[in-house]
Amino acid sequence: MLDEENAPAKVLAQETELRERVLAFLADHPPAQTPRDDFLAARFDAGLGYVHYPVGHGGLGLPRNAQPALEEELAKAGAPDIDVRLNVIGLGMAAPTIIACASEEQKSRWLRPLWTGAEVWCQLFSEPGAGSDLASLATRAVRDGDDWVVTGQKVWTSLAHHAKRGLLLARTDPDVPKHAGLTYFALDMHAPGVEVRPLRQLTGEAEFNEVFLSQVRVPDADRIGAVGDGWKVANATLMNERVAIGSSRAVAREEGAAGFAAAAWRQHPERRTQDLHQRLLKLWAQAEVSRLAAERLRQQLAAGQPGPEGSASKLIFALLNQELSGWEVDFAGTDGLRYDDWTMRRDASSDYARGPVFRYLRSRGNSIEGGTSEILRNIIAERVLRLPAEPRADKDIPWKDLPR
Amino acid sequence: MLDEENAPAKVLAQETELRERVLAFLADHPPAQTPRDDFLAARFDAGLGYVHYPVGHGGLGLPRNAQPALEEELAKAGAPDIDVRLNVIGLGMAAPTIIACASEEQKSRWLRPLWTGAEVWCQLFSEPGAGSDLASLATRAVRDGDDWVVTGQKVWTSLAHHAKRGLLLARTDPDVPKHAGLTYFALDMHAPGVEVRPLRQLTGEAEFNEVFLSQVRVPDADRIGAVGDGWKVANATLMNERVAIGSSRAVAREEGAAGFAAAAWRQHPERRTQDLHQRLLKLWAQAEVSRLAAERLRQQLAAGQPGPEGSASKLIFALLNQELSGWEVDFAGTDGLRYDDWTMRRDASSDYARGPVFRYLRSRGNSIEGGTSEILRNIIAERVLRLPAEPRADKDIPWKDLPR
Amino acid sequence: MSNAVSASKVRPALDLLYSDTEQALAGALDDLLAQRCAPAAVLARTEQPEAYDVALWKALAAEIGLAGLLIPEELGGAGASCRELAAAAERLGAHLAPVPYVGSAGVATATALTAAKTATRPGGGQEAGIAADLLRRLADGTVTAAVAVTASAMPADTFPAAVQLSGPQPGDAAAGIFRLRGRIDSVPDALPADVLLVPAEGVPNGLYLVEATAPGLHRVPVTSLDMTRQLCDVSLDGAPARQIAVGASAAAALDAGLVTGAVVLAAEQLGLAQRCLDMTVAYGKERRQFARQVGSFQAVKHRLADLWATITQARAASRYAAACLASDDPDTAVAVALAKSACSDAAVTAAQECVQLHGGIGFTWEHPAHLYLKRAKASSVTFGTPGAHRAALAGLANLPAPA
Amino acid sequence: MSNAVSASKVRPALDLLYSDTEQALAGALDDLLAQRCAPAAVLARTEQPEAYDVALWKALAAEIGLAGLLIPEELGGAGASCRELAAAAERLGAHLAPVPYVGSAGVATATALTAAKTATRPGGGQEAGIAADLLRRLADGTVTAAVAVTASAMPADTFPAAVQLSGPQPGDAAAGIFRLRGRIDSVPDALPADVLLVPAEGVPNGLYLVEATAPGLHRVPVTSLDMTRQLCDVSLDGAPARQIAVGASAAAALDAGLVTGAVVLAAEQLGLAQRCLDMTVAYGKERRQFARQVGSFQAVKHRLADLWATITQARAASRYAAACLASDDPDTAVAVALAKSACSDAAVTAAQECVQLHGGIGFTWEHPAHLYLKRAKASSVTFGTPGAHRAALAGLANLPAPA
Repeated sequence: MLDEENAPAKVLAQETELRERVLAFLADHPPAQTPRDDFLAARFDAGLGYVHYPVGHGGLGLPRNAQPALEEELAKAGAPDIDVRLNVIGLGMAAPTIIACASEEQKSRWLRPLWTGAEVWCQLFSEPGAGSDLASLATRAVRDGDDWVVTGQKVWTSLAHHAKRGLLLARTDPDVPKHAGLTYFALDMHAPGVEVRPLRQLTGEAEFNEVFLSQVRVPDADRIGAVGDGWKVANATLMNERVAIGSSRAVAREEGAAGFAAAAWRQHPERRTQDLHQRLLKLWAQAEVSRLAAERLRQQLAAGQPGPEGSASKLIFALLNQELSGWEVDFAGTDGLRYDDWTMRRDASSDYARGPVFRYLRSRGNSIEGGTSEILRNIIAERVLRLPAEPRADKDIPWKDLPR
Repeated sequence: MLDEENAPAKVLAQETELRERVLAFLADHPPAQTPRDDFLAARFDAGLGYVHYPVGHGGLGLPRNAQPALEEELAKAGAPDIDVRLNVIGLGMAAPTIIACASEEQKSRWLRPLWTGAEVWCQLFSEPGAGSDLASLATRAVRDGDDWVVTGQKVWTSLAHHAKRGLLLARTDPDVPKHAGLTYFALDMHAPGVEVRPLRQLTGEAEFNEVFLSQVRVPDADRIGAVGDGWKVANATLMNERVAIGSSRAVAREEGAAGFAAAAWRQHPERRTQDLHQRLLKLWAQAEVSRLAAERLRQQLAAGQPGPEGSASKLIFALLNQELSGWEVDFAGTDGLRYDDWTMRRDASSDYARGPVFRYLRSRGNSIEGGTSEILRNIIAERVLRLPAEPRADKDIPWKDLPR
Repeated sequence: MSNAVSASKVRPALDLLYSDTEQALAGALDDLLAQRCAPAAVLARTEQPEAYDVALWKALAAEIGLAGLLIPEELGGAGASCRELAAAAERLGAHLAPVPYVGSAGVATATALTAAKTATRPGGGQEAGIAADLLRRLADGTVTAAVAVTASAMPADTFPAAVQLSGPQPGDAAAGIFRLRGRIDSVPDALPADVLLVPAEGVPNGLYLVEATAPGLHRVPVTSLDMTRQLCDVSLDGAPARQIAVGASAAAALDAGLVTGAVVLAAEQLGLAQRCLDMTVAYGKERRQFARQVGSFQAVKHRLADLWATITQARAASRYAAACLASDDPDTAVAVALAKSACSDAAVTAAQECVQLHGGIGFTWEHPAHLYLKRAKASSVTFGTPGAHRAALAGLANLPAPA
Repeated sequence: MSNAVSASKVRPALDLLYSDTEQALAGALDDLLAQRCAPAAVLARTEQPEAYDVALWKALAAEIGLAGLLIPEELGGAGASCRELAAAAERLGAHLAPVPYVGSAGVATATALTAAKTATRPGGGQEAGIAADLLRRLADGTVTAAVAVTASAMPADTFPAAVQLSGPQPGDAAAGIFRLRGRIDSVPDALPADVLLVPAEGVPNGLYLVEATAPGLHRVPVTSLDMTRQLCDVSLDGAPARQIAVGASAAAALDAGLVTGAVVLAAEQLGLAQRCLDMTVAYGKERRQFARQVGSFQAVKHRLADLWATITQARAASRYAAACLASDDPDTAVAVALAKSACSDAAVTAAQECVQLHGGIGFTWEHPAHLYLKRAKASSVTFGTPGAHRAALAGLANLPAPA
């Protein structure tokens, strides 16, 4: 986002023009008379999907912060909207990657059904042997005519059982160092050889999946970026994950984990002790400060000053969720020893209202998923503080020769 | 210490014999009629200094735990005793090193004046450029006829200004890897070229010294161990430091830092708050548990089961001293903002009764001196838990080629 | 007020090491549990109807004599002390054995032992006889017992008021039968018990023995955080009961049970913590990322070193509490507070680190790390949280709360 | 009781960034302080008789206008707000400038400003006139002031009772002179002050202006933990004084001073924390052990990453408190508690890590690390410890203490 684009006068003119364009669109497609799917498709085609998408692919090439004006006009008119939760990975990670790295033809094929929700996307990066060290992954893609033949195993794949497409990172050249031998694909999740199995977690439910790939044929036309450029494309995906976290909406006091704890405290005077009170005051203060830090980060992004503070947010978010829910279990006393249901569930993803025990258990994952807290600390130390990297032995060795 | 030696019957017989020997000695050297220095010298010569010292060098080659019986008889007779505090490094580190690694001739020269207190010893290991990485030290010793010529700078030397002898570790061969090129000497602190300067610390006082060595001639007769064996001898010294910590006497509840905090709490009801109360309860409990852990370690050593728990003790000792004294400053409120005196003092070593501010400041050193807490954690991880060492680049390179 | 310190200055130190007997007991347990209590089997059982492994418990009771450790030899027990009880608990904790050891061999046995002692007092004969009879049946492993208190109960709590005496039925008085009515939620180790010891409010308060088969007694299993120590809700609807202690003697018996429970649980937590550390260290040597063993990364090493130091400290506290209890030391109350708080904290930290440092796999159902986490967190609340035990030190160590 | 939360849900967010003006101010300060306030000079001054650098303070007041930031333009000040005041405090904290900024431009100025506002109320004319006159003299830097409260005083404390009115001398009433008697220990920034504002108990309580040269006023320097902000003990023995506020208005003026003091000090702590981190990072890149930069060791890196995250959070709290105070926001009390507790904790942690990670050299007198440690620890107690500020949240955030 250039400073120029944000000059106040120019922004105002942009917004006025945008609102006019929405009103014209609404006149042509009255929400009450237009079926939801048709309305959304038309909205996309009119460049009124996400205005920061490119012209011709659902957007107008405007800055991100033009979107609220559009949403406001649509809401006023009672227009249907997309269900962001249904396709979080598609909208949050796949679309930015496609926009940044895919061909025009691919953009045309993928962005419209992605945005409307017709095609759900998932992400096939992590493997049992490649977690923090993602670039060491072992899923192989071997060229065969116009196709690639893919074999391997992926883990921690949310939404895989609903997805039509998967962002796949696979090894196409084991003879070069690990970062250099990777290629990026958009996998058809319905292709033969793709098997999705629920991956049960310690809460009892299966929020994620394992995906087994056995000789799956992927057309070369579904490759994103050049052969061997997979690591670069994957970094675009991961960077967008972080921006998405940072730029989300403002959060109110006690909206998160601190709210559950404070509510419990207020509801149960009979359970209060000085020990629990002191711990709560400390955690409440930390949570509120953390909320202010997130708000400050949001203001930085809005002002075009993106900073590295998002890494601190994720680190502290995990810690606070864990501490607060641990406190909640202690505060609940005997009730904190009871759970609702251990039986395996699907699609019960992260219902934090399930009670303190669920929150305590689920929050253990917050410091693992999406980059462990250990990896985040490495990133902060090396990219923010510019501390020297540790000596590394795996940078210049062919992947196939690395010790496992 | 062999199990056999500790068989109950044998131990009892030993003790009886020892007591008889002491009584005979006391009959020959009535404490009331014998000057202190003469008495101590005679006691040493009779093998009744430290009974675990070798026969002919102040001891009887008995196990360490035979000593209390001897002390008891001497105390009953009102005999003078040595002042351990005066020569802690001599008795705690130099003597065990001399016994383990020095020649018979050297033992005869050094142990008697060391034990009686006539000659104070100090330790010349650390350098400004070699703290945690002691083996990288740069003080050079160059052979010249029957002497070595030593030049360099040592730091953190307690008692240097009182000492007659210094345990000196110096580099005799820069062309081999760092651990291999070191040699160990007993330096005459009164030799020309030895300059001792006070090293002032953040408490204002100078408990330690810097020692500058300029072309100091050390006779080869004062070398301990073979040329190039300095690292091995130094490890014997450091190991004894740890045993000395572990095997010290039993400590009573609240004898240490927790006692100052608890006393303050009891004396000042008007300063009490719930925050400070909760913190105190937690710290008091930790301190008491830590005391029990030290007692358990003492019992292990007494039972001939030395364990690695001493490292945990030092780590937690530092942490607790720091936390408790930090608590004390907070509890003291406005009084915690006042100090007694910043002027530079000598020989005021660690008078912990000087108040909370002194304790707070001095305790910062507890996690640095005698091995930093970071180095201790490395030692625990690698030697106790047997976790793999980090990749190291400095093991096989000649010292002179190491990056600095 | 007298200074809490001075007394301890002159007292001889208690033995904090493991005796040969304790080490032999631990070794025998480890052998048996390695065979009969593998992590996969423990995990599988959590989804079976029987959460407790009653067969294993019978084997431990019969083959190793765990059930009767505290019981005097004249009543058929091993005549051991809380030291051996704690040493065995460490092993059971390390293996997460789903057996009612803490509740039966610890809490219920200590309660019955104290109740039995009232036989020496005037008027206490009948109750003590019932208690002694129970102890004989506990010692030979034919009977498993539990005290019906809610899991968060702790030493020095006020006597529970959840159960009351209800109206007698014809013939009760002659038969020495009392009737109980009430409800106690979240009782640990009561599900596999043959006999419940129920504290009931009355004038005076009393402690009552209820057979598991008694009419009017209902136990409903609870979906529990700790899947390897399932709680149940106990309700009594005029259930017939026999009195085993009354008044001060009932209170003392219950308190003895809870003190023993806290100490045994602390030892179990210690064993669990050590096992979590061992698992994590082993994984750190095996798992590679960035072409290195993850256990070679210094940040991981330092955290594990800190954890080891924490466990080393907790071990001393656990041993001290067991030794105090074994010798009826006047410092027992302080020792219990120190042990339960230190061991609970160590276990929770160790289990959380175990999950975290296993990365993704530690978050899955199939890996046993979560079983340790759930046991650790639940046990830290059971018989008093660390905070509650430290609060007790305010009085015990003369560190009074702000006015 | 109303839920403390709902109000904040609808409120527009305050600006938490640094404005261009604030950045320019910070830049100018950094330039000047780099020249006139090098660590070696700050250290050397701690052993000189004059602990405060009065010449530097005059330069900051005259050249940069720091003394009058809060004072309206019509009284000769800059007409800025607590935002700019806080931004400047960060730089002064980073350089450990030994100047009475917090006490004079912060506490005393905010106190006088609030007192001056009573001019609009009936009967407040004369006192307000004195306050306004003081503000004019503060604004142009000719006068430095301090409020005579003990360092640990904090917002919402009860009105101090250390000083009382004493018997008048002949002619006092006509001249509007009051007499004060009493003693206040450990007052920050009072040593270089030309004027003291003294809260005195009475019926009603009042706030009084005492010239530093007044007979009967004595200031005795205190050997202070914080060597770069020396405290003094103030005693008054019938010293002549002029009343600048009484009753509720005196209480409000004093509270405004302490609120501002806590916020400015929090910002100073933030600047100090960031500087300690920067120094430690720089040392980690420079110092080698084991043939590696010590900053390449992962355990060191992770600790510094955690510290950076802590400071990042504290920065948001500091900015929020300054913004609240600048806009007289109803959430100010919560914001002050958050900022002072978060920034104090961050500063103490940062300074302790700075000493530790510098190893031996960080423990010496010659290295400036200890100056930061002493300032950090002393400031964390000044105007309320983190614990005391968090305790205030119990009421402010509807998290009531146990009954």
